Amino acid sequence: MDTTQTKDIYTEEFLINMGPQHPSTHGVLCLELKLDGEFVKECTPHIGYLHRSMEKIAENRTYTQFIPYTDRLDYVASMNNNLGYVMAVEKMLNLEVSQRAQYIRVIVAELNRIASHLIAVGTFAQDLGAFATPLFYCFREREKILDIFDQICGNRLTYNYMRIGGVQFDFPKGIDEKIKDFVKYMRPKVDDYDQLLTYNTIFLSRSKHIGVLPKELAISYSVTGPNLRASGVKWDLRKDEPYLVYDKFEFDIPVGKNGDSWDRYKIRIEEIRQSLRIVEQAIGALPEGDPTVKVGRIHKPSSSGIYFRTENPRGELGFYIVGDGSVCPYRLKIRSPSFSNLAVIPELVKGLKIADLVCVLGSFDILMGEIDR
Amino acid sequence: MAIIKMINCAKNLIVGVWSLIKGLVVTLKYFFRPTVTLQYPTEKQPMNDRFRGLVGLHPEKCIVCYQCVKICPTACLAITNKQEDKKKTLETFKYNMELCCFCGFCQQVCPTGAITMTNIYEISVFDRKKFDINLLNVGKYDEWTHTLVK
Amino acid sequence: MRPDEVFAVIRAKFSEAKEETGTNGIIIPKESLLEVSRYLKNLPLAFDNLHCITAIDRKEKMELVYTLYSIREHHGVTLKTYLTLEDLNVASLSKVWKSANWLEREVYDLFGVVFLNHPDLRRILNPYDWKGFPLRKDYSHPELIAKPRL
Amino acid sequence: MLSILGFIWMLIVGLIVLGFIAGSAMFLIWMERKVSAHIQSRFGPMRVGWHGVLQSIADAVKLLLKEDIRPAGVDKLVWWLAPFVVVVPSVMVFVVIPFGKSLIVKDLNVGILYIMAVSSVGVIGIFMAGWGSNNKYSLLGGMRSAAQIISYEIPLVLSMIVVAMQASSLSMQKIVAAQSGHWYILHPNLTLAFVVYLISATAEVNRTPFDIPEAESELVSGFHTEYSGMKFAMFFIGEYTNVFIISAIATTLFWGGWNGPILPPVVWFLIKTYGIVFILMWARWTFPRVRVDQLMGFAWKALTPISLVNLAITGWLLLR
Repeated sequence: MDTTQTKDIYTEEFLINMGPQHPSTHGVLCLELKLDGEFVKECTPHIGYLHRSMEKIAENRTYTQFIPYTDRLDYVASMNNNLGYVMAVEKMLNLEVSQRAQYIRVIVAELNRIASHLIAVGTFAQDLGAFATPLFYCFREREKILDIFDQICGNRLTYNYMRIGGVQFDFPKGIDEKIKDFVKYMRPKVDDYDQLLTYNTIFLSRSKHIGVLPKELAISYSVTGPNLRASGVKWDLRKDEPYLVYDKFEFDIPVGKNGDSWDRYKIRIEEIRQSLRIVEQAIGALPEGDPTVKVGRIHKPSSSGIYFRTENPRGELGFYIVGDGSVCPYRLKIRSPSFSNLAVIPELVKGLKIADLVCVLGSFDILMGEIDR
Repeated sequence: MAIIKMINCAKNLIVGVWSLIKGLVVTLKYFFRPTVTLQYPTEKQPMNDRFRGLVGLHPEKCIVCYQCVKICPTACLAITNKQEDKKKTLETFKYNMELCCFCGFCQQVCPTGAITMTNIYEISVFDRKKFDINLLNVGKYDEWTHTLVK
Repeated sequence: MRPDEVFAVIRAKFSEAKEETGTNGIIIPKESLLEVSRYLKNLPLAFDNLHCITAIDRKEKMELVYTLYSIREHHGVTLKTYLTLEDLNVASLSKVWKSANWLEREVYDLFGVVFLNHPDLRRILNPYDWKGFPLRKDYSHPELIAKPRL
Repeated sequence: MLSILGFIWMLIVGLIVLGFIAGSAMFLIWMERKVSAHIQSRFGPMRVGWHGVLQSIADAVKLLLKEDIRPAGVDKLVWWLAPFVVVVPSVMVFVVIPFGKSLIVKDLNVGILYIMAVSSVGVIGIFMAGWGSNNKYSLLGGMRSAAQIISYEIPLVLSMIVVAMQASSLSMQKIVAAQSGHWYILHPNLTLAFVVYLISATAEVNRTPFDIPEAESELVSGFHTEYSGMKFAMFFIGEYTNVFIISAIATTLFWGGWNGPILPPVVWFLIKTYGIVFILMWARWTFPRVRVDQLMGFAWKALTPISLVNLAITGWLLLR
């Protein structure tokens, strides 16, 4: 420790534990900070407080039984987790999925992406001290999405909707009208966020040029999702390795310039707009058919290892599954996006102030549920 | 140079103040809009058909096929049966609600529709033992339903 | 580039690389892993993104799987290495790709594979004083609760 | 004889004001909760009394009955004294606030000077709380608060001096009387002074966007993290009394005080004050928080020069 000692008065760095109980660490993350006054000298994350040994659990569950567990990974984007998992298993089984099921999957995944980004935007504003108001606005809009999901699959947070080979339920009557109404309702709200936050001068001065993540560093740390795109890399699995029916829709990939906190925030706002576009197109082109499958089917895939990744709201969610021909996976590895995104933070926050640390952490939108698994 | 700097400074100031005013306008707009929340315990959201609350049972429909027990990811259901001249009948049906993750698999897999998901979701009690539920008991959910607002 | 073209390029440089039958995996002996990954990082293959590291306990040996992608060239490859259970040491790739740091820590934590020259090899998901490596097939813990009936 | 009567009158008004302080703090807490709730499309407190007006009383009773937790290792005297040091100065400022023509505890002839002197004692209480709590977050909060309040004192004082120059008096009643014709807010230079005053006063009472000593999302409520029960309530009362005071001073200095047609003076005074309180609350629930260095930079690089220039201009206008 660097101590300058003059007789008996001396200064020293100041060790502080930020978390596991802290309002802006987004869950049970512990950051061990070494501070010099307000400046962060060193930041060591300690994770694992929410470790539920998902990967070990998976080895003792059938392929179908593991679907509800994926809900609990990234619990604000359960649909996307379900989707990533069932698509990985389908890839192992070489299963064909009906067109209607694919469209339904796209619609619910994009709606959930909006819901997830709304939380990201709201909590980021909260971290910057815009106390509760943007958060409540975001939750108000998210509530509409949750209502839609509640009607579709019967739950508001842990949906358990996707099934291997399809989805559990077809859309109930009248839900497409409701989704169309939501798209109409949501567009002006995003403009409201722009007015309230995006170009607010205090917000700009707090988040511009804070925590700049250069392109090379982002790729080297395997940062994915909106955080990577904010650094100026045009990379989106929905475009670059299209799965489901994403290649049939028209949408743009928003790309940032500087890779600072503001860019990461702005990318999310833009992605909400793009997701609304996708939902609108998909609901218009929804084909007829039967998307449902029976839940009781036993799958016994065998593979020496298959890796499948999807574009989650927080980045690329990958499942590496090894099957030995029994009803349970032999090994299931979850590559969670937030895990890699968090790994870069200690490098970014060196020399910033505590307030900036909170800003950077908020802009990365990490979620402990999928980091600790 | 200094003049340009000053003009820029003033411009930034005006743009900044204008952006703050825009934010204030947004919040004032919602100040006069009607509220969107519910007064929870007295007002409640209507539940829809697919809602997954506590597990319910129609014992007369059960054919003791054990499918629900097999599919349950958390092993919260347990059945025992009686063998009476080649016909199985239900003896006990235990439901450990503490483990239940409300995934709805048991309802979806049931061939006769004996298992249902009820609308009960306010499920806090002071005693853990109350989470061990005998599904054959008729008054099993009185703990949670007697306070419900109809 | 297609996976077979990627393999051809690697094969031309490293004769010890073998293609795994049925998958796109490339098996590399653990001694040349660091060298191969340094080569892969740069042009012409430009695998700039180490996406995922995982281990699989094959009971008699440990399989390490590195999933690499190239954002620049839009292709991917899977590297595999086999370790014997007696000698669970392998060179760390954290100097090549920074993402390897935490991913290797995770593999160490759950499987006990020691990565040589790793800057900070501590447990990451389990508590720092945890005993044993939970994802190995022979791991057992007294507090593990009953599995569901399959 | 006359002086005894005057003293009794002062006592009565003082008691009224003291009752008013408690009432107004509670009302302000309720008002803040309602304003924030409606801005955020919620209801806010609805259960205790009509639209929850009695909610603050219920909360006060709850806080009174709560266990007073003292964390280990606190500096006992400093920790214990801090809430009182925060509350007492803000109560003392009420002495010179004119609610009506004769509804003032004591019209000191150095009114403004008295306000400036007394109100800045509060920062010592906040710093004591931060220091005494034996908590690193609280210490950071206390440090920030000391730096912030001392910096914002300067533009605050400079903008108040402008009013004193215009009215050529330091007495609050005389300032109000000087505005009986036209309120000072109508003068452009005093409008500028009002804006500077409002910004620095917001910083002075640690409200968003300048709430860095509390900084919920960074420092976990900063200096009052470790306080519970009635001590916490004291901080709360102190904070809301301060909010009322800065609005009341703004009303007195810039908006003509209790002057106004038809309605009685007290009503006019309260309407104006609560109007300014509403603006403060509105801003609080809209803006993000600024960072500590931006905050200091804003005080020294923007507000202080502006108020100095304003002071010079006012002097020139008066001597012209």
